[in-house]
Amino acid sequence: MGVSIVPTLRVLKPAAMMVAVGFVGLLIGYFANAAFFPGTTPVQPIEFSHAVHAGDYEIPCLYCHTEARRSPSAGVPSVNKCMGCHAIVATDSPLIREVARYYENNEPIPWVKIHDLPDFVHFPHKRHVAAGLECQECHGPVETMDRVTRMAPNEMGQCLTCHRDSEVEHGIDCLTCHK
Amino acid sequence: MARSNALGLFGGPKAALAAAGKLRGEGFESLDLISPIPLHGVEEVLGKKKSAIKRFTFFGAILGGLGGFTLAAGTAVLYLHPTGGRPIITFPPFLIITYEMTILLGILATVLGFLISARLPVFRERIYVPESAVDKFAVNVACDAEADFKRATEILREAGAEEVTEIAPGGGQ
Amino acid sequence: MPNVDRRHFLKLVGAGGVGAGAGFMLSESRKHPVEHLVPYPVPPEEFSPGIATWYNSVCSMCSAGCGISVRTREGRAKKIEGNPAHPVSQGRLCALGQSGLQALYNPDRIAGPLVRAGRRGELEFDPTTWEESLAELANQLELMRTAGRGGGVALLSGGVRGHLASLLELFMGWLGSDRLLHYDFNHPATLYAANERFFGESELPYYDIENSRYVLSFGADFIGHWLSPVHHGLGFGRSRQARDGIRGRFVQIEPRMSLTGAAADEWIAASPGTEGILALGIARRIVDQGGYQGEDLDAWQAALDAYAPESVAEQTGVAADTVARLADSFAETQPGLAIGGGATGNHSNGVDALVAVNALNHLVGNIGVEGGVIFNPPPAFGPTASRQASLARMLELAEDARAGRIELLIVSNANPVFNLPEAAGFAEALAEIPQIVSLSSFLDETTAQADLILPSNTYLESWGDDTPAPGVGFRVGAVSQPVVEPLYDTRATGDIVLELAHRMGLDLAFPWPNMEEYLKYSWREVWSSGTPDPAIPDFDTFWTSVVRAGVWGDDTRAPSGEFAPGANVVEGIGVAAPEFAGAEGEYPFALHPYLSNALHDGRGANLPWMQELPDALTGVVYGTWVEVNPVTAEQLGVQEGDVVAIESPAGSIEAPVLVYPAIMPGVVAMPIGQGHEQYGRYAHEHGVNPINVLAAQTEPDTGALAWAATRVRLVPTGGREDLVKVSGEARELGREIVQIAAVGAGAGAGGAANARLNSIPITVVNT
Amino acid sequence: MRRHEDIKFADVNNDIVRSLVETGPRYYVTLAIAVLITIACFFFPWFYQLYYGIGAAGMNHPTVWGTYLASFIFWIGLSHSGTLLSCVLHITNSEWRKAMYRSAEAMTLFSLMVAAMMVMVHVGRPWFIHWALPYPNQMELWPNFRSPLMFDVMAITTYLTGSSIFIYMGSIPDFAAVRDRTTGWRHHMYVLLSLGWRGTDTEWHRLGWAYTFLAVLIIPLAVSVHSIVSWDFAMSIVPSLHQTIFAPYFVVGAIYSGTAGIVTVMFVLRKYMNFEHYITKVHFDNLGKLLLALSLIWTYINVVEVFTGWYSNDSAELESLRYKLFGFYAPLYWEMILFCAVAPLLLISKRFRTSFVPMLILSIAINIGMYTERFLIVGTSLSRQYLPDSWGVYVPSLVEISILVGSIAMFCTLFLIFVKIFPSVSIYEVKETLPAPDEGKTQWQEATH
Amino acid sequence: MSLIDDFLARWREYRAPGYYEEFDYHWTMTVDLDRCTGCEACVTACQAENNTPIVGEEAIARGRHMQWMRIERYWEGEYPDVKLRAIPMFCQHCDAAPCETVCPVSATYHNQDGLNAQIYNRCIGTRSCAVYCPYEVRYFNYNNHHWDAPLEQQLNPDVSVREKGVMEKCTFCIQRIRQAKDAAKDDGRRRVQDGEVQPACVQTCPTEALVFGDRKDPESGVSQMLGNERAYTVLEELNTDPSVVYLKKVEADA
Repeated sequence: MGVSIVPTLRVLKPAAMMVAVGFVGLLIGYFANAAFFPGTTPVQPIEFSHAVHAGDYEIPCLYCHTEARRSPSAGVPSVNKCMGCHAIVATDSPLIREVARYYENNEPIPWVKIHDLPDFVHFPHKRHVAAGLECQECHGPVETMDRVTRMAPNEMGQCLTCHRDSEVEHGIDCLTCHK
Repeated sequence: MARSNALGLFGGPKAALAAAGKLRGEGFESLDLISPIPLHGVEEVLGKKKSAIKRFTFFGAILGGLGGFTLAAGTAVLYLHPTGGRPIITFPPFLIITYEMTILLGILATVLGFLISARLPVFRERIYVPESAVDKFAVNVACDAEADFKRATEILREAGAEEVTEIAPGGGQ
Repeated sequence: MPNVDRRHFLKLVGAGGVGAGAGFMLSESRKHPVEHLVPYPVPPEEFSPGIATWYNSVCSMCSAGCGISVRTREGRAKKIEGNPAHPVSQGRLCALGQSGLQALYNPDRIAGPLVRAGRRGELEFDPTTWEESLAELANQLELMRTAGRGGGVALLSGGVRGHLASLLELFMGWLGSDRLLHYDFNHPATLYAANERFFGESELPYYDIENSRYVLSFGADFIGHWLSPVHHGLGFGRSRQARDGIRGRFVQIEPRMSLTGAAADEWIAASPGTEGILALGIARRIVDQGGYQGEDLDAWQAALDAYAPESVAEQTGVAADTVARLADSFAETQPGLAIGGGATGNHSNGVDALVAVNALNHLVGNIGVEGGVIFNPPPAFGPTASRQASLARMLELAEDARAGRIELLIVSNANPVFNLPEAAGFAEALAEIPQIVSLSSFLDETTAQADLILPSNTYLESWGDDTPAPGVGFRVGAVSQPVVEPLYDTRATGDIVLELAHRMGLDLAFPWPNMEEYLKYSWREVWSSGTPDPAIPDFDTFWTSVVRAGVWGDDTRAPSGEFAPGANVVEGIGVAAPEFAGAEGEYPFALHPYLSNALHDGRGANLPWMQELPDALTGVVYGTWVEVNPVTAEQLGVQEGDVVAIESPAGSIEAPVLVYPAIMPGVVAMPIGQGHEQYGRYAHEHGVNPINVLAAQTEPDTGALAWAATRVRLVPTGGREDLVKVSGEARELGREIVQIAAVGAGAGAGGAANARLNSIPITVVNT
Repeated sequence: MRRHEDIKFADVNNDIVRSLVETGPRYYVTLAIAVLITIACFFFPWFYQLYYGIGAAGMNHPTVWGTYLASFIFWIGLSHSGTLLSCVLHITNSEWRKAMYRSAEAMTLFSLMVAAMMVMVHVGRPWFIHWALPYPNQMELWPNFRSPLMFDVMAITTYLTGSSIFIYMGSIPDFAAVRDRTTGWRHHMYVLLSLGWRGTDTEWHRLGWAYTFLAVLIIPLAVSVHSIVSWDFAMSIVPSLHQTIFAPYFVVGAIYSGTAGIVTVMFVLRKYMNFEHYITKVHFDNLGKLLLALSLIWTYINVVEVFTGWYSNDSAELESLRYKLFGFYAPLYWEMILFCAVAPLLLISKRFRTSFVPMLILSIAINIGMYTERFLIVGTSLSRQYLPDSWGVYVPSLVEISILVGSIAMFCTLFLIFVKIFPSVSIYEVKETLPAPDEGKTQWQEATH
Repeated sequence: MSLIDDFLARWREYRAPGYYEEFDYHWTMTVDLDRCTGCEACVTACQAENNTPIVGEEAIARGRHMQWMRIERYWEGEYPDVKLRAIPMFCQHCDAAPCETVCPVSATYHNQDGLNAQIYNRCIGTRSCAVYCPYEVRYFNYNNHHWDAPLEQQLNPDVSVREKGVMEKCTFCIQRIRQAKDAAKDDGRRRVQDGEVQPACVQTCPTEALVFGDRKDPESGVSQMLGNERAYTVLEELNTDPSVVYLKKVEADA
């Protein structure tokens, strides 16, 4: 009878292998989901292309998202605003006809939210626009996207890094962002 | 001849210690006593042993203390949260953290020191007699030559060993 | 790997697969749920998501008429604050006013027109449409009108002022009915009568507490709920600490310490109903001491002859030297102010007592002067004749109903079934009326009896206007505008009336399509009554500016100076001993009901904030209790939480005892407001309604309900009901939590700073 | 019954291996009951509380801490005697320790685990409890090391680590002994646990040193743990909690209740694991003496606590004291005095100390009294603070009581599992108390028989 | 190594107990007890502004009221010489707040405006801050609260709705302070002027008993109130150094 623990380790090897393989599988599954199904590129009710509007035609972000300049929330343009141009432009496109249908029925378009902060966060677009931040810094290169994707996690660390680096006054005080 | 071991099994600690003392007197340096209980007086027979454990404990504790204070003070400094009108680096509470971390790392280092100095865990088989975990006291002598082995066996027998076996080096029983 | 056989390999694949699946699900569970961004199809003007919009309006939670500013975000009302430009509230607002939001967003609001399906009072209603119900009702009204039976229509509304009152007046006039009544439990009818008698002016005067140095209040809980609590609060605060070196002194006389009594420098308990006698005792002392030197001194001496200190002391329970001290200090400290109201006015001798209080003001020369009683100009608009219904008038209406003289009753935000004593028999009388139409927003006890419910908007969804009463010493008119879109399928009261008139073919008499247009039309008159202002060239500019500001009027108070009462008034001064329903031997305690600070006369009971607002003096929430003096409690052998039956000649209710340190031993007090049987989830099944044990005792001059004139006895039932309280021990135990300073301390620069910071300049749109 | 001096070395191995390997139906039934009670009384109410919120418990506005925290202190306290006593006795070479220390240490370990569970039950959002640990995170935020609660986190982590290591180190030779006698999965388990221990003189020497170092480190640690727990209270400025005496008060109370706990556990082991000849009257006698001394110290500190409050003549202190002594919970206070100060005076009698059942009853009574003490510390002090308007009364809810019962069952479950894995009486140390095969009586036997 | 250099360079600062002296503002409220009537308009204002839940009768009976602002009432004397003394009690925003030190996760701390901050989403609910607070002004969410539809439409979007297991308390209406600072920045100003920001309770107080402002501005109304000889703080002996200063009630002799 021996004292070495090696024989026992041999006996345990298959089980340990299974645990190890299972754990690796867990990691793969987790990150595969995050990588392939990030849910950061939802399908919108109308296939609005930022690449066309903001990219090709170089319409400034704040032209449609007017409120970002003066309000905490950036706001989504109303159908009314869409029709401001599309009453004349590209009226026969099927997508625009869809928009026109919403307009005629006086219905809002149920856009799916992409950049969603928790309810306990106070993020005033106004201040960030006033500080001269480009929209792309948080939202990514939206002007190149046909369908908008959330590029950054929009988590606390991201805010802190920027607030630290750009020396925002009391930028890392909790009450600056948490309500 | 290759090195081999003589292993004598004794019924009691006195006899085993006596055998060990005699063997040592005869110049056998590589002696192991395997016993079910720690033996008193083994140091008088086999000479004082030194262990590095205390150094592990000491440096572990020091590391823990420094680490504890650094942890507390560093956390306080890296994200300033002034509380209760106290300074950012406050000694009384941080000393508690230091104290606890000192002990924690002291303990962990002691364990590490124990494992290293006692050469545990065992991966390669070593000489062992299961009876020595019950009520037998074994004296294991490493012998370089055949003559030594015989002499050792003799001494063990004389000292009252109930049984003496030869064990090939590195092998089990 | 050589030593991995096939079976083992499969096991490993299985483990990996399970792990991957678990990881996938874990990742999935950490994802945000899908949220939508829903913009307006066509955004309203001035709208910006994330930015608050403020609208000025008028509070309708009580009759004070405070101006309010309502904060809205994304089309929803979020907060009500006082309108800083409004001279009554000056940016401030009471608890009840602020909880108007919960009237708007009350989960128990009636969401659309309903028609009765079961028997009356069974609360079975079927939804109906406005079109159908209005057509039918208009048809019925038109038939009655053309048949000359228009007088059979009665309209009972809550306290209504301004052009809505005018509109109702006009409508009932066209119907040919004079049964237009406003019923408000808290309406100070006896105060109007006393002012009419003493001053010859039936308007409520302005009590200039702010500039007064001595306020002597007889039963008026003017900080709690009496007349215009917010404005009185402002005056109180400023009289206390806003003047350099001057701190107004304030004495409250009442049998049970009210919120106002608690704030007073001195609280004096006088037997219920004898406050007027005490006032005359003080008056006599002032006259005796030569404090009054008018020409009609002889007449006064004669009138006050019966009020010698000893006899006053005996009747009121206030020591003679206290009377003398009060009189001397009141006469000495100028300007001073005597105020009477509350239980003092609602007793069998109410009008006489209030006249006596007015007389005190006259004797020390406090009428028409700053810091005293200042007369108000007539309201800028609205009907002049009062339609306020006294108990006597309501009893008459009940009698008419029983006699079959009323065919149709329209109730609009009034709740007489709850607010009239059971002894008045109003609920039974309702049963005799063939058809009842309710325009109330909530299913209260009266609306529960209705055959047709045409729910009205709350005041935050309606157009209206108001002239505060009491005024502030100068003309003020305020416009209330809808701050949110109507939440449900409801309509404003004015719009309902106009629609009915149109459907009745009265288009010529009612040419306005809706209330807003009617207001605009009416306010042209207001505009032309003012002094022309080059900055406001036309009516539309005027109207826009008034709606924006929420208020219009003058901004100066003109003290009128000299005043002298008629000789016959002086002659008639005198206060009889109070008469109670119930003999003293049989019913040993005088019942002192009082309006709860939060629930008012019960209208606040459906507002959860008000239900959870701890009672200002006891800390109790959600319940009714009966307050007794500690000595009385000991005599009765009851402790807090022991249920007693409160029995009066008119009925009996049960409530737990609360031992209250500041009430006279012979008096028990109960808060009004709870005990609803209907009125939504927050109101019903909490407490009892003490109005139900009141005898239908009236004040003889006005016919007003003398609600302080009922005697009761307390019979312990042996039951227990722990009062729900937010507070623990009510004694300080020497811990100096509330610290006390001597008079004169700290009224220096700090006081002035406070005044500077807080007094918001009254910016009034001038015409 | 065999007498102590009749026991042979081999008997020890046999008896103890039998206690591990041979398991009767009575054990399984007991274990099943304990597990069921744990699930039904601990986990079920806890899950309900997770769903509903802490409102499932009876806490309210002034008294925001309740029985969960009282239980936490209780379990931490119970953990105190095991390892601490074992360490003290080890470095002072007390022979009588050797038969009982293993299970005493196990008691430490498991009551610490249950205490940690009580923390999870106590906090409002246990799903964020990891925020109290310093680990790298994207929020760039670490815990507040100024907080007495963080001291707790650190101290308990250290204590749990320390006492697990201590009990494990002491068991290595025994695992080796058991390893040689078992087969199957048990054998593999003991192979791993024993790390290949052989019992050479070098190994014994290293173990002896390491064990002593650990003992020296753990004694101050154990004292710090319960004084830190007391600081959760004493660092506040709540009247009657803000006291300098609190740290020794808690430490003494902890050792007191822990020692009583050992008596209970010893009784149970002796009775149901057939260790009559290992755990003897001597142990009960010695523990009884210790209990008596501790009870006197505890009583003294308790009285001193009343004195300081009374002499302060501070309204808040006095009221707090009055409420405790004569208020709503006065019966509990006097029950505590009866159980923890008066009843232990019986220990003066040697006959009492050496009677097993009376000792069991007393030890349970002491722990009931000690639980009451913790409950009163939490439940009454917070109800009577500075502002009288905020006074209130706290009454535990059914959920809280159920979780308390469940936590006891959880402790029992853990202990039941322990006795089947760890040799609950130390094989090699018991042998040390026996005469070696070629010796006469040991000193220990000379002294005690 | 710059981290260590930085650390050593700022050592003195890190060791300074008067760290607060360098704060931008020191928001302070004074309560004139001689003006306060106990009418509780402030209580409702606070409840409306800060989404404080409606807890229901049963919860209040169990001592779980949640109003951040409460009026404490103390009776003095016996009938007929009886007086009621009322005192509004809410978070005192102590400079030496006992609650701040005890939070294990820094969910409550002192910010640079002298506010005692409570970060709801960081709170793990140990409730120790409520134990340490001698003013009893911290309220715990014993369960999730519900607003019967459509009452939830009133909720203030600038303030979080707190979930179960979270401690909450008066914030001096941080959302209003934030808004005022925002407005000041829009105007190109660095500081908020006196009177630009008022918490809901101060705004509504009918007797103007409450004054709010920045203590650092010697001209502010609140600074002048602090100079009043009646000024005192509740439980001064505990050295919590509150930012809420009360002015003694004046009691005249009869």
